[in-house]
Amino acid sequence: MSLDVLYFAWVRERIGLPKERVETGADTVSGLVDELVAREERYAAAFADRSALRVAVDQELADFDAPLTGVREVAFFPPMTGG
Amino acid sequence: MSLDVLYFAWVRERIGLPKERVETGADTVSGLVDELVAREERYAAAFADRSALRVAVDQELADFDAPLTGVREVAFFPPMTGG
Amino acid sequence: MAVRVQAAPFDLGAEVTAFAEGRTDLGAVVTFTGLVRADGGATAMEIEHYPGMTERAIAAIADEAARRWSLGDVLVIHRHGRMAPGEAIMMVATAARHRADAFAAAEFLMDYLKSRAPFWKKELGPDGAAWVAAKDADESALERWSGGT
Amino acid sequence: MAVRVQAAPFDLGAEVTAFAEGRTDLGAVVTFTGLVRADGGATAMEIEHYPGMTERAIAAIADEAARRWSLGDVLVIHRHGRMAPGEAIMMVATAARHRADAFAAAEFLMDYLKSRAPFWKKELGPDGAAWVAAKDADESALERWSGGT
Repeated sequence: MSLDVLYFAWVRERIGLPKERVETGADTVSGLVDELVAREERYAAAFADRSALRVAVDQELADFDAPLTGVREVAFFPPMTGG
Repeated sequence: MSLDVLYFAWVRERIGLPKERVETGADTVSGLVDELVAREERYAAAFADRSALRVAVDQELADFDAPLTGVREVAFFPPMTGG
Repeated sequence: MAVRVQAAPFDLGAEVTAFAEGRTDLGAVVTFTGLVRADGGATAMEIEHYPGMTERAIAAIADEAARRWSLGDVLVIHRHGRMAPGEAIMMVATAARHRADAFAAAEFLMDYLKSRAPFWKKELGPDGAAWVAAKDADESALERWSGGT
Repeated sequence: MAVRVQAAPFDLGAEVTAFAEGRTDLGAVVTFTGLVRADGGATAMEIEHYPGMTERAIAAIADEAARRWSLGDVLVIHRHGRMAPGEAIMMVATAARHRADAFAAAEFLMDYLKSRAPFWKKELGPDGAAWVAAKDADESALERWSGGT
């Protein structure tokens, strides 16, 4: 399956792009991260500490063990700092 | 001694005036109230339930047992309802 | 810190805009505005106050708020006289570096203004005029501040 | 209920004036405004957001506030992009019959917007640009709402 992967704030800066189309065989968000980390050092750097990251699946906050079935969009970012 | 006595809200309405100069021999606010109550029915009506009243002595909230020595102004009114 | 007691309406938008204007050390502004409700067909509100004591009592409450929290500025405006449903009765504004201080100070100011500043509300409606009774809830609201911050 | 996410500045005074205008069933309006601080000589703030998710996340937070408290109206405006010290970043406004609901809902909205709406702040200053780190205090602020109201 393929889906859109989005990056925000310093995750976007470390990976060097805001959005990409990803072909994945992963069942969960965690599995997707494992595939990305295996690609290149910049992904490994961005995902080095997963506890420092948040994830949204189809624009809803989710956990790293969320399933990817039917999902169109996954986003990774640091904890939010709005308000 | 003589002092200014002020009435607000329904206390003012029951007594029928906002302010008067009072000659008193009382030592405390309570003593002053006793003197006023003895004067006329409208004072007795206004002070019937002292627990429903608040008092200010020289423009500071006080208790009914506050002394009157050196005091220039005493005010009686119901609980405040500002804001 | 500014305290104003007045019969005239005030321009809420202008007050809020001017408050904390030009300050770059403040991150949080909280305002509270009290409005006249048309409860039970009420047609007007009349507020009596105690000239002389009123400003002093409000200033003492604002000073206490400034002692308890780290505030950049405080504004209190309270009207007296007659006003129509929908009109603003009063406002408080607090500014601070952080939102917790601004919120706590604004709530503290409101709780104390309600039952420690010398204002009395009278509602005018279809059945005549009636003094608004103080609520037990307003008195007990003060208790939460007695343990300090 | 209105939610606006925009790059343009907003007119705080005009927003506050228009909010709850003409309503005679509401006695209490609370507003919070977040301002850019010039901490450590910061010269600008840049806010990134997640278009699409942002409005949805804010609307969900506002809906939850409306479920928990009796509110007459809610407004949330949050900017993104670059802004200078002293400028307003965002505002919330809540209106209710009584002040306790308006205050609680405004604080709830702020606590959730801080750490559940997809915004990220970057401070630009004399030493370059730095992402603002989330505070543990912001996360723990959410806990006070978990026991219901």
